[in-house]
Amino acid sequence: MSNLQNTLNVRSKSIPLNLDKEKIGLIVSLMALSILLSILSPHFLETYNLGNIGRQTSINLIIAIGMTYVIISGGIDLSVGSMLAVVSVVVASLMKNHGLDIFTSILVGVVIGSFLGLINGLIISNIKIPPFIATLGMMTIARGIAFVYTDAYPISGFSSKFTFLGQGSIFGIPVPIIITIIAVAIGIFVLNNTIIGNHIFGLGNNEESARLAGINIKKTQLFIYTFCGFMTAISAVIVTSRLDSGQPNIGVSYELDAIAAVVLGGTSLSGGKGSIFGTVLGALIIGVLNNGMNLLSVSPYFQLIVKGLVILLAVGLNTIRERKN
Amino acid sequence: MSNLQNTLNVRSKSIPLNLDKEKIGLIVSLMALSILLSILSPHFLETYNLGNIGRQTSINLIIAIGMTYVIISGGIDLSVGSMLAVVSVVVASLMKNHGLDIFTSILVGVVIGSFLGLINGLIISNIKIPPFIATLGMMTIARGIAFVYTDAYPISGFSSKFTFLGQGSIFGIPVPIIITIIAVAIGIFVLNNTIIGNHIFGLGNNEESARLAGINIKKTQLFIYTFCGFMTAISAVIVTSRLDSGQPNIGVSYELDAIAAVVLGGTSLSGGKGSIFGTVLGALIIGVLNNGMNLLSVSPYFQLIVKGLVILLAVGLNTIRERKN
Amino acid sequence: MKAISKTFPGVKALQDVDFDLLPGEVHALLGENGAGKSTLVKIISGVYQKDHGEFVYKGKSIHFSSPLEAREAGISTVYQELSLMEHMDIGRNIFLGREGQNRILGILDKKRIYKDSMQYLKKVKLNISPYTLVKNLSIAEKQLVEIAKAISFNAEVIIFDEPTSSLSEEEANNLFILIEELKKSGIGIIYISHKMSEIAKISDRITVFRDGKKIATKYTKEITIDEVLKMMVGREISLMEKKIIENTNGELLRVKNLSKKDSFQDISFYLNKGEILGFAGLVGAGRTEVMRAIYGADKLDSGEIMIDNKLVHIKNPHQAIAKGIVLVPEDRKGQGLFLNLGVDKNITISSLKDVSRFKVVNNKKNQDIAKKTVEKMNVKTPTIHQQISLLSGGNQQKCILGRCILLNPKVLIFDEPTRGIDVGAKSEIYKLMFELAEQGIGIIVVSSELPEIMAVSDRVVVMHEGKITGELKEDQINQENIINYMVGVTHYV
Amino acid sequence: NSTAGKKKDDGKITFGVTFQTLQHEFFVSMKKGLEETAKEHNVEILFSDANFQFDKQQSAMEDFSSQKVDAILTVPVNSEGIASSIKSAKSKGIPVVTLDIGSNEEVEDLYIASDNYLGGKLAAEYLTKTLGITSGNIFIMTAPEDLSIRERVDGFKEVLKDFPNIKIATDQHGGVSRDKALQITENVLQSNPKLDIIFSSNDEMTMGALKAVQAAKKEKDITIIGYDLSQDIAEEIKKGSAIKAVTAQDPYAIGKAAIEDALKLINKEKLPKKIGIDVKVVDAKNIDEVTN
Ligand SMILES: Nc1ncnc2c1ncn2[C@@H]1O[C@H](COP(=O)(O)OP(=O)(O)OP(=O)(O)O)[C@@H](O)[C@H]1O
Ligand SMILES: Nc1ncnc2c1ncn2[C@@H]1O[C@H](COP(=O)(O)OP(=O)(O)OP(=O)(O)O)[C@@H](O)[C@H]1O
Ligand SMILES: [Mg+2]
Ligand SMILES: [Mg+2]
Repeated sequence: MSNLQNTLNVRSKSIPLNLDKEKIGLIVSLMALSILLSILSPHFLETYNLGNIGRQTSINLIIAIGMTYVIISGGIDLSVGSMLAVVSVVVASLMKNHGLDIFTSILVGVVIGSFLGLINGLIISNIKIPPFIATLGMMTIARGIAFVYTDAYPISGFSSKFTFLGQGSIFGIPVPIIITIIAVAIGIFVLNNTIIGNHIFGLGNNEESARLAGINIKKTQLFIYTFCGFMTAISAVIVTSRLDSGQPNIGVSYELDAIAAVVLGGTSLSGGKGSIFGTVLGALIIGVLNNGMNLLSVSPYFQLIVKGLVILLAVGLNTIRERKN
Repeated sequence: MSNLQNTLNVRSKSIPLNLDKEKIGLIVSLMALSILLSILSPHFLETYNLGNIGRQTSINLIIAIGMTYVIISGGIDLSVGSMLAVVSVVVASLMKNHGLDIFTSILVGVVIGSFLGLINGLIISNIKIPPFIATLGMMTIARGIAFVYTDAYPISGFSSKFTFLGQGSIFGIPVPIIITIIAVAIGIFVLNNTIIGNHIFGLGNNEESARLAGINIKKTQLFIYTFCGFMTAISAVIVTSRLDSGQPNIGVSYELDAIAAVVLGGTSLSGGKGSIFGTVLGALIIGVLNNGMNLLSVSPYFQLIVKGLVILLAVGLNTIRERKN
Repeated sequence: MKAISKTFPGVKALQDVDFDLLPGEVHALLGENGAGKSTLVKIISGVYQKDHGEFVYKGKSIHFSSPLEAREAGISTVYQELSLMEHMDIGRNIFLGREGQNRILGILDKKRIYKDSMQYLKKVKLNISPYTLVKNLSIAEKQLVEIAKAISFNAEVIIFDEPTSSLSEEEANNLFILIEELKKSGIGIIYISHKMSEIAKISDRITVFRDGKKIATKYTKEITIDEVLKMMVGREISLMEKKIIENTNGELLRVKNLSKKDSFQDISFYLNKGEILGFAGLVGAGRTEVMRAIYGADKLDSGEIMIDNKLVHIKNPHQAIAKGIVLVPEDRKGQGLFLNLGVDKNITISSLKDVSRFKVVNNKKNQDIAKKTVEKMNVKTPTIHQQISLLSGGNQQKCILGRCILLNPKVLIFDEPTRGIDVGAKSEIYKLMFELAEQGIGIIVVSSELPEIMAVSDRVVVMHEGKITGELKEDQINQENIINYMVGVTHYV
Repeated sequence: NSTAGKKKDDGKITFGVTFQTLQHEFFVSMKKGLEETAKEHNVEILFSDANFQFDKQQSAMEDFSSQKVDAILTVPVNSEGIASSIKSAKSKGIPVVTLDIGSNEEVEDLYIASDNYLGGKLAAEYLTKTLGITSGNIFIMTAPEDLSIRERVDGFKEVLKDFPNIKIATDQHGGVSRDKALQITENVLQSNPKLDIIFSSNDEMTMGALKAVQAAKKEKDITIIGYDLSQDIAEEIKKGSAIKAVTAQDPYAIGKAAIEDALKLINKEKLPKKIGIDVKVVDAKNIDEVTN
């Protein structure tokens, strides 16, 4: 390889955005979709609607960041929706029924979300139950906890300071979008610039080689699932604030949306490779698609069909392209 | 004559009663659970209640038979619940709106179920989309189809001949139980006594070895997913008959129950080993647990927690035991 | 190391082996496949634990319970099998697991990682950006990355287990220069290779293994290659003589101009009935890929395959089997076995059709066939239902052979048929090959063991870097000729 | 004060209750009505949550039959599938009462519910008559797979027929839950900038719609009429938010009536086949008296 190539190589690859063919494909799809929608609906490109897309995507995207870590490591987390519900009702009840201040309530909620994730990690790394089953168990249990805790009543009506997190704007940018940008930045940074991030990739590539290389597998798994719980908790705070209500039945099937975003973004379900940037694109495609279909008043039942086809199409094209190389 | 031999053979050896330690563990759990429940509730052991357990378990178990094939082959099928809904509304509409006779309607329904499964198989074997994503797509699409087809209205009220399938009894044995027994027998026979059954195990053990051993991977995968669709369709007919109604929103999260039964029964999610007999035990444990919690009037929210814990406990004990060997 | 022993299920990999290494020395390990070289090395590097014996390191008796411990004690290893993370870049691979655990917040020092990696890559003369993903590298490049990784530990002992098996001559020479440098800085080196010329060039001492036992340790200068070879092979390869088949009854298989990009080009050869055709070549010469392509396991770019003088098109192994071609794959575990299944199912899975009616298997007949095969192949197993993963390698290999023979092949291709198999089993497998040849089956044997090739072949084709460099018959078949072709020298025949 | 039902050997009367869901405030209130009234009458209740799964409900009813409960009270997952379960329970001699949603074959012994169609009409009449809004663009948020919701929407649209100046801008599935409704309303507001009215057919969707309207700062421009009262909605009506009125059912009253009438039923008292529980429109004027 020539020197020039070397330098180019170094330059292009050191940026985490790593614009490989796959990502370019996704960006093109996203743009094509957007152009189509802006032709079909005059409202699509309005600033306010872009804010809508951002707000609506943020909840899925923040969860999907944690899910990206999980999937890169070769695992899966089905429990995010239920964990989200637990955090939602706990934060709501602390503020509303126990009179705690906003900050402490959120803090406790985030700690609880991370703790539930930690338990996932413990079950997976210590008892060695496969992630699918471990988090399936947690999915059921956490949902039960959310209902038992609230006796199925939503807990609503918070101070405007709290609802600002989900509904407010700073310099015209909706707060959920700002939080999402921070979460994405953290997600990218930790995955690409820290030791643990490096170990997550190693673990997902080959658990046995990772062990030979001296990586602490247990610690890494604990981190991954705790992080996923943490991100889910952040998302839960935003949902709770947006709805102005802590809801025990929120989050059902959120895991599927998150997984879809991650996989659309080019992260392989068999682990070892993937990127947060891809997940951002994946979540945006899903978000734009949902928004667009609402704008166009597509029947909700038909929306299901379109959504399924888009997932198959995107992943299918990707698979075919990969096989050709 | 060789037929006779075959039959004898089936009886003597290949019957799954291959009672390894794992199965014995499951049988003991099932019995312990039953004894506990019969002490706690005087109604548990009554014939009628046993019939209830059978009827209630049948729907999950029949799907779980197909799911066992899928999981042994190293795959997963998330779309069973949605496929069930499509078959349910198609059968209902053929009888009710198009005036077809029962037999033809059921036949068409079963063909459609198998066809949806075949599509899963085609996507997985030809486009090589991982089963999780392929069937996730199908899950969304088929649900959409069920809603679009019926415009979300349930279709109800069939002839008593049809409802006999789900509600009737022959010699005091509920018809769904009889159908389930036949399905289990077929499931065991095909898996243990046919070429394709052997190939399924081979595929699940090592796809590359299987290919080099001359196994037609594509054909095998097509069979597996079609078979899963077929079993789901049978289950759909029973549900439709039991409810006397074709319902577009039935079957949500059935895939999780089926997977739980299969995994509880000792079939490994990583493929290559497992048995229908284990799945029967797994489904029965779930069925007995649900029935028992109803009888004991455990709070519905708390039931979720118990169910999650039981899954974790059963799989966890298994994993720990396996690691010790 | 004193009196080291190690037993695996069915194999005595090492028996009472003594071994020592001095600082600044290159100590070569020699021996046939399965002699126990890698096992010894893996005990030293903490991957395996010894059964018996004593391990003294820097004057102290020591025991490593993990590779990590060995590495921290200053022993670094290039394993025979590559262990890189395919989807990660070179720099991250080199520093995986020791990115600098003490840094605050655990932030990666990327600058250091890539700068240092660049340095190590330079040392192995690999001029590639450390940001390149490993999956985009060729096998040789991957091997060089493994070597760069091994030297990056600043170890006192470095072990190379067949580091040049997939390197070109130039790349190998670079490695030798590097080894010379390491030696000068006082590092002790254990070097395993099957290539005599290398050993003669770089080693100070040689230890020869045979069947898990140490034969001798000698100074390289005081011994000739011929003497070493004698020690390695040792025993007379007293195999049953193959009966010469009078008339080989004409041609069975002919391939013309087979090519596959980046793997092999213009491969043409033929195979007669009852003939055993050896395929020799260095590891990576492309023999396996040729055979896989003929078998339909990989796609061909161009070329023709003829069976019984008829052109055939084979798209997958299923069709190959139907046409009478059967392959015994080289990677037993990865491509041959069904580890969770029993001996019986492993044997019969390809030929269930023969005992089936309407796709329903007559399980009794099937068991009988499995039982007969087990007897015929002399597989040592308690019952035919025994899970195959519990059998020794040789017995596993016999099961796969049994499976292939049940398919009644016309052409049987063995790829490394005796890899990791003990001596007794080896000669049984040779015996079987001869029997099959006598029945008129055409056999191709791909092997990296020269003695094996020489012992069984009627004719030998030699490959080098994806091309056929020569063909040897009858009395032309000798070590010198084969080695010459193997390294790419083309002679007049 | 009534010991009328005493007849079993153990002296305790047991009812089995199956809900289509207990993950919804409306039914939780109904459950409260059932529990508190049952306590008064010394009746034991076994609860089951079908979580919208038809066969789960069927299983629960079968299990109640096994336990020989004195009556089964059920909120059907929907009116179509329930008939076979009711027939099967009745064949074992157990009376069945349906709550909120009836069986389409009318096989139950007693049906206690509020009239959804009427409720929809009342909501529309409040909009057009009380508020006097007779023109504008309306977004109707529905969920057609749910029969009672469909009846509400049908009733509402029936009244709108007389007001051609009220144009249905869009008629969309609200996703049933608050978060989905919020998202959908945000998008609908986007594609219909001149929206004036929203009719939402259940309480959670009403709250979701409100949050979207608030976020879009259109609280002054849009009138929301909802169906079903919840604590959250009561707060909003009191506050004078965009939710001007909702048709309120009284789930607690349904629960209370269910226990009382079921006791009458097993004592073989004569009862009509259907008992209607009042629905009424609740707005800022009468909200305090309703919630107390
Ligand atoms: N993990 C294992 N389990 C069982 N048997 C093993 C294992 N590893 C090695 N063996 C066996 O031990 C013997 C010695 O193997 P080893 O890998 O040390 O040979 P080697 O001299 O390195 O051969 P090669 O030249 O092929 O690398 C062989 O018979 C092999 O099959
Ligand atoms: N897994 C792989 N990935 C990429 N390249 C490979 C791989 N395996 C082999 N190759 C390359 O393909 C070429 C031929 O390898 P092949 O395995 O066919 O050689 P061989 O002569 O059979 O050697 P061996 O003794 O290792 O079987 C070599 O250049 C090698 O580097
Ligand atoms: Mg070796
Ligand atoms: Mg090879």
